[in-house]
Amino acid sequence: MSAELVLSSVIFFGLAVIIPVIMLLTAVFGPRSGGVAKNDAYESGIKHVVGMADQKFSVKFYLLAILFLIFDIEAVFMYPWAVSLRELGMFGFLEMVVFILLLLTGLIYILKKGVLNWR
Amino acid sequence: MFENTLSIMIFLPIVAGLALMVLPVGREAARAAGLVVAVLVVILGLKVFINFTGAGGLEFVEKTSWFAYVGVNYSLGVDGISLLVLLAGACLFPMVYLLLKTKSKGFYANLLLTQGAMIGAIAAADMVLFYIFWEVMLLPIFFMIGLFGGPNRLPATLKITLYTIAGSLLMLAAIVYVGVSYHAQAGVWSFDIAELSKLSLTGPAATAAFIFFMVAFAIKIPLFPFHTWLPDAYTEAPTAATFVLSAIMAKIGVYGVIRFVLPIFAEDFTRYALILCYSGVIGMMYCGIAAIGQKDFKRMLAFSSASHMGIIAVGVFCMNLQALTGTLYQIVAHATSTGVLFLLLGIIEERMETRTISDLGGIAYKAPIFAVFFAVAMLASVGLPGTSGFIGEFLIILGAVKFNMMVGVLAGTTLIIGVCYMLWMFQRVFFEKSNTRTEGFKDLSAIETLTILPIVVLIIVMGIYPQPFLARITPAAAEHLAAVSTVQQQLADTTVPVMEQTTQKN
Amino acid sequence: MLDFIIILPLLVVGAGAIALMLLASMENLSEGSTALVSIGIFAFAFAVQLMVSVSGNVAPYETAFSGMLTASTFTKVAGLIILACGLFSCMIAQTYFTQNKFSSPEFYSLMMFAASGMLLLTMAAELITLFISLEIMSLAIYVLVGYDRSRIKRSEAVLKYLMLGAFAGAFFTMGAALIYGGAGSTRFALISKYLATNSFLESPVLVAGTLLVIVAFLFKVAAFPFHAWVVDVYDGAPLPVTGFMATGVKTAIFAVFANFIVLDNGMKGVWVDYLFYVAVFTMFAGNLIAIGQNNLKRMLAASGIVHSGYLIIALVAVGTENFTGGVIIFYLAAYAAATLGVFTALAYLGGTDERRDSFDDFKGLAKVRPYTAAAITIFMLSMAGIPPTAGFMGKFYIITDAIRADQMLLAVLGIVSSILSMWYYLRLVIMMYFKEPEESFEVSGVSLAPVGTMILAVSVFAIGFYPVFL
Amino acid sequence: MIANYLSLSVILFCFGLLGVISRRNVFTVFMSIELMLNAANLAFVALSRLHENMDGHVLALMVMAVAAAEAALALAVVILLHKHKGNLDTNVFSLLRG
Amino acid sequence: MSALDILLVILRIAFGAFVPLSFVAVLVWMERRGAGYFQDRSGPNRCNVLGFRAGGLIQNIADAVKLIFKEDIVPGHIKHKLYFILAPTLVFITAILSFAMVPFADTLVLNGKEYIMQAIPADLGILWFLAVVGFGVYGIILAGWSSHNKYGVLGGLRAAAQVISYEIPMGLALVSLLTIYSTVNLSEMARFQGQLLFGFIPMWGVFLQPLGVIIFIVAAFAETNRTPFDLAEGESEIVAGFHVEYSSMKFALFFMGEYVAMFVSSALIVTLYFGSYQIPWFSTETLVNHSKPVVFLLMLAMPVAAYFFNIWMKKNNRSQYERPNDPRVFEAQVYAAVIWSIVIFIEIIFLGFLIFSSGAGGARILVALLQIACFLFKTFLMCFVYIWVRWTLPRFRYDQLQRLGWQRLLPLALLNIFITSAVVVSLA
Repeated sequence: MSAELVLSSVIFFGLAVIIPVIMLLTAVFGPRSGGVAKNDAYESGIKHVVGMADQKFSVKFYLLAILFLIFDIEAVFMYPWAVSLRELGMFGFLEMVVFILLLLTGLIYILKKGVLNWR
Repeated sequence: MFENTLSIMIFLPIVAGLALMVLPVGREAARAAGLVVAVLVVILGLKVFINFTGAGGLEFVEKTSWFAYVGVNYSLGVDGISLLVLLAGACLFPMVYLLLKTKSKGFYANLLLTQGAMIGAIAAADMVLFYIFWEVMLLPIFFMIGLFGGPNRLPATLKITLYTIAGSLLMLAAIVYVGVSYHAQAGVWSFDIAELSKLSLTGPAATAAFIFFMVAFAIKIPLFPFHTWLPDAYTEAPTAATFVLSAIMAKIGVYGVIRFVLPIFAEDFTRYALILCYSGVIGMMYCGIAAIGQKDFKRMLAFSSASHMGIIAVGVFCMNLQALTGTLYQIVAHATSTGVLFLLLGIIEERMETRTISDLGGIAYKAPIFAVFFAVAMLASVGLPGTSGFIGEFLIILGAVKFNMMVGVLAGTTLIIGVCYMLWMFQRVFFEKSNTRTEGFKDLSAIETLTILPIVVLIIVMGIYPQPFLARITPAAAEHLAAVSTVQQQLADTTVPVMEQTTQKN
Repeated sequence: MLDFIIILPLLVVGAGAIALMLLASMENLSEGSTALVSIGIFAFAFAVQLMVSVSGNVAPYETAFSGMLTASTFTKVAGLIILACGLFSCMIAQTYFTQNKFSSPEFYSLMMFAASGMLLLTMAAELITLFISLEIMSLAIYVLVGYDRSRIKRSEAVLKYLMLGAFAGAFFTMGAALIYGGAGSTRFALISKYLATNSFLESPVLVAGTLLVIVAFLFKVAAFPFHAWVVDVYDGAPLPVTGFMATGVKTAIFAVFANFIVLDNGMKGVWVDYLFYVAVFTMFAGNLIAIGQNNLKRMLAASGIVHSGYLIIALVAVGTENFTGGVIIFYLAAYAAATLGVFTALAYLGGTDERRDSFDDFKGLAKVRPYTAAAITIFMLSMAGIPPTAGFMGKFYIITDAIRADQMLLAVLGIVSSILSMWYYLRLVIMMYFKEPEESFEVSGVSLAPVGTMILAVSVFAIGFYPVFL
Repeated sequence: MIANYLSLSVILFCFGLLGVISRRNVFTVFMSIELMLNAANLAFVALSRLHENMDGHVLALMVMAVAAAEAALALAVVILLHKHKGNLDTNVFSLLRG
Repeated sequence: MSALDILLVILRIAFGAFVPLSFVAVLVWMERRGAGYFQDRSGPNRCNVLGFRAGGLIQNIADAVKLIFKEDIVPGHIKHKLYFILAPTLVFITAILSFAMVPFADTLVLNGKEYIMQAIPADLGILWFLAVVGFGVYGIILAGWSSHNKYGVLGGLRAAAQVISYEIPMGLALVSLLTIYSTVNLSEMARFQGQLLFGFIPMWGVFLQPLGVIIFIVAAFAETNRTPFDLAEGESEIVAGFHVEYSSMKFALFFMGEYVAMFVSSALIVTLYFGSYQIPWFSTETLVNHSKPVVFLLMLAMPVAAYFFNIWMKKNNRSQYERPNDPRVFEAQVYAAVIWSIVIFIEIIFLGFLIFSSGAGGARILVALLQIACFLFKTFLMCFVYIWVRWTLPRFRYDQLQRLGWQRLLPLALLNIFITSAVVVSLA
């Protein structure tokens, strides 16, 4: 690791962190006026909150998260393959064809099972 | 036909037993089938006995490679040592089918299985094969006692099963050890008994193996202090099972000691022989004394049987020709006499539904033939001259005296206890006044008489004219002892200085 | 191309799994036919595996796929056992689902996925392959364990299994990392080559790595310090899965464990001393747990621990030269036959929602269903190691090996544990035979499991009498 | 240099181990397991650099994939359990006791 | 490190950090002007300083001032104040950081030393972008969750679900791109795109990956939560989504974060598919070797462009109705003066260059500046596409969004990988 790289990384990270923090400082200097309504959850003017924020929500979101996790990891497998495809040649190509076919099979299964049917 | 005789003797009952289990057959048909098979086995057994040449070594050999990986063979054979045991195992069974009639199909099936396995264990010429049959033999007994036994059968079943399986599993380790040792010495795998007998193992591991063997056999015999399962099991078991246990199973234990322990662990055997002798003698005394106090007829007979097994064991541990020959002889004698006793007891139990001695009385008046048969068997059991028991026990005591005066004297004395309680019992059961129970006791029917008669005759013949039997077993016994005596010699040479040292210290 | 022939059964099972999964999504496959199809696939794969010719007794260095996989008679037979386990588990499942309603075709598909993982695991000759196959198997099994989502018991079982399985997986990964660090390669052949020239004990990284890997294996086979989960998980899992887990997973893990431990003599020498204690404690801990159980499945689980103990004895005794693994594989076959036998019987006796699951529930079975009782007895005897069953021969070989490897004490302790185990095996037999029946054990529906039970009962003897594996 | 990587990896691994053993919350336990896996990954990648071959990288990728799959499954199980119990403390799950 | 090194580090970082920030202003302005243009509205036309509206840019300043001086409310029902504050910060930081690996000019060679023109001169390239952008989801989820508001939670979830759904097609589209470029390093990719296809088409990603570019752009839209994928804020359903409880600068951070993300993803699209900083048909070497004619041409072109711009401005920059002494006309005159003075200033510099330029150093710096300009111009155009789309297309329904991602883009991306790799392998 060159010193240049370290230096630029440190400065850039520092900037990236400091800029928003400085901007947040306005919270300290800004005006302050309390109020009952300000302390309530915003509900488009509905007086009493309908339902809780920590209620259960559709399991579809979890399913989606799981699917993402799996497919994304599969995509991660492809990066090294893609970069070195020229060296791998035909064999590498065939391997990935198998891999993609398997991935597609999984996708078809998911779709057929209606996992992604949002209603 | 000849080359497969032993296999047929083993598998005919087993196959018949399995068939009985599976097929929907009635009780009587099952009994008949069992009887037919048993008779066939008797015929084959007699054929073996007659065709046995006594030339030394195994005869009727069958050998097929089985588990080549560790050199286990399916090999069978008979020699002088196993011949009589085999005969006893083969010939005593028809009686059961003829005399005890009230059992169910499963019972007969189990009985057949037991017989097959027992013959297998006796005829096996391969250690692993022996072990397999040895274990298999127990299973039908387990079911017989558990399914058809007395009111307290469950603990008794568990006791005998756990005891014997514990023993035999330890024996397995010992067997494997022997096999491995053979492999180490000879470079090839074999569990052939004849081959393994050539081994002479020493060292701590060998001693452990020796102990395992002895524990297994001592449990089967049963030898003091491994006899605690015996009274319960004998008492709770159905008579046929008791008969099998006492007449044959216990003998296989003795046979095992002679067959395996004696040659292979000659050194350890010699070293611990005295202790084992005393163990036998103590067992004799303990069981004899215990027998006196019993109120239950069967329990008494059980202790009596155990007591006499003690002397047979002593015969083995004395390690001389007389004692060994006597033991082998006594195996048959005891098998026949005890077998007959238990079977007759079974008849009493079946007909009068009691076993308490005090409930019985005056049977001799009602059933003279029964009483005579019982008397002969009883006398043979206690070793009265003129019966088979006498020859065997005489030879054993002779050998015992030769081995160690003390043991001989104790063994001889203990026999007298046997005479005491047996005669006392006989008097109480057969003579005194008859009561309501025994009033209706019918004598043996013709078939039953004919069934027991050959055995009773055998008892007497063996008592008067033992030559054909002795001629067949003596050479084998002598040959068998050869290994031990050399070791004994060596051991004597080495131990004397040791003893001197210890005395000096003292 | 030769390489592909070796994994042909794997491909069959894997393709079958995928095809079944797709068919399942099309929703035009009935429950019953799925079971039959999966049985067919397993049978076909079994036949293929039988026909795959593998050269003799091969040291673990003969490799395929440039060192990724190894193929020997040992792996071949392990594969056969696994496929047979799959086949019978499908039979169990078919029957089980006539009385328990939570199945779907994916169940069988997952079964096949697990089986393909196991097949790969037996052949793994490289840490990467090993890890992947381990996880293919484990993940499928996790799902199967929790397949019945309506019952919280199952969910808790799968949580427990997943937590500990992932934990073990983490151990394995770290171990693999350290081995890789020490030996510079993930291939068994190269690691072995490295160890041949360098002393094992001089590399602390390698020692630690192998330790972690072995710990992971012990976790998976429920050996002593890591055995506690198995009872709960087996109890919580649906019956067919329990059967499959108990047999297939054990077979696969022990196969790869054996392949791993024979890498190097020096390494084996170091670990054998500890495996000795592991074996002993595993056997006795398993026995102690089993004796206290009233539930049949829990008892079988605990007895599985004991059998793991025996198998570790066999591992202790394997020689690195001329390794055949025959003893291990034979014992596994015997154990699988007996265990699956009991489970097939339980599949149709268990009743709705596995109603009958304790010893007491089987009172007097022999009076009502004598053949089943006889079969269960045979299985119990085989597990207990009573001749002439396969279980006995397995134990016999293990003891022989142990004594040959100068482990007399281990052999004796094994036997002592065998004696202890008699207690709970016989207890069931006693319940079945010596007690009066309280119910009629009626079984509804057409099912394959009785057939399976009988086949297995016969095979318990057949394996014992014809030890073709050795 | 490699020693530093390895030490860090082992320390992370030990943290994960501690977390698995001492924490009650299911999520924390699974996160600890992930931490252990990532510790191994670190070691793999560092050692891969050391040995100058790609095996370690490949394994690290595989580990990631497997960790993802395991996490997916864990999430499913946790949701299931939460549905049943409404709580994620491992002590609550006590139907099965070894 | 020499002083030059340090100077260049600072310059590059300044570029990397502040160009996105200043582009926020440009983009906001452009958004307003664009909205006005596309929907035939007026746009920002009131705010002014001394009558100068700077084309509406003054509105931005007003906004900023307003946001800074607004009350910063942390509602009382919020339990985790740290997370509440952390969330916008996180969104902003990830947006800024994701630009770190994007090259904005070809490697600058000064005194024989190579300077990679990225904010951080590492070769992580596209992986860095993916990693950091993926991290950005945490900010949104954290915001939604810590708001402890139904709308907030729902918005956060939607945003997360959407972002992760489209990350897959995006990643897969990248895979096919990587098979062509054989590298993950964005600088190398940019260099690759300097070549010519068949001798006359610039070898830009868009020509090599026509399918991939569509997938990637669609996914990038979704990633930045822009319309038509802005369901996370969908004000008609869930008010404002994940930032419903935010106000003042915390809201501003989300706001700016979004625009920075938009800029960065535009920059990335340009880098990946539109030749990065490459000026078509003119490779870096060509430009360096012929720096003087280039400067000369520029000197000619600039007044011409300024002239036409002024005409256009004069025509448009006046009130819509007749007005005596139209102040807007005066405004335009002032702007024209400013523009002309800038042009003259630059012309002088160019003249100086033509006269005094001796070594290649000056030429290289000039080329670099040209490339930066080109890069910014392309990015600007791409940002315009963003705005164009925003004011043209209606918002998707959620199921449509997911169906597009999983059932259309994902298989398409896989197909694309298949075709691309087949071609690559057959050509190799």
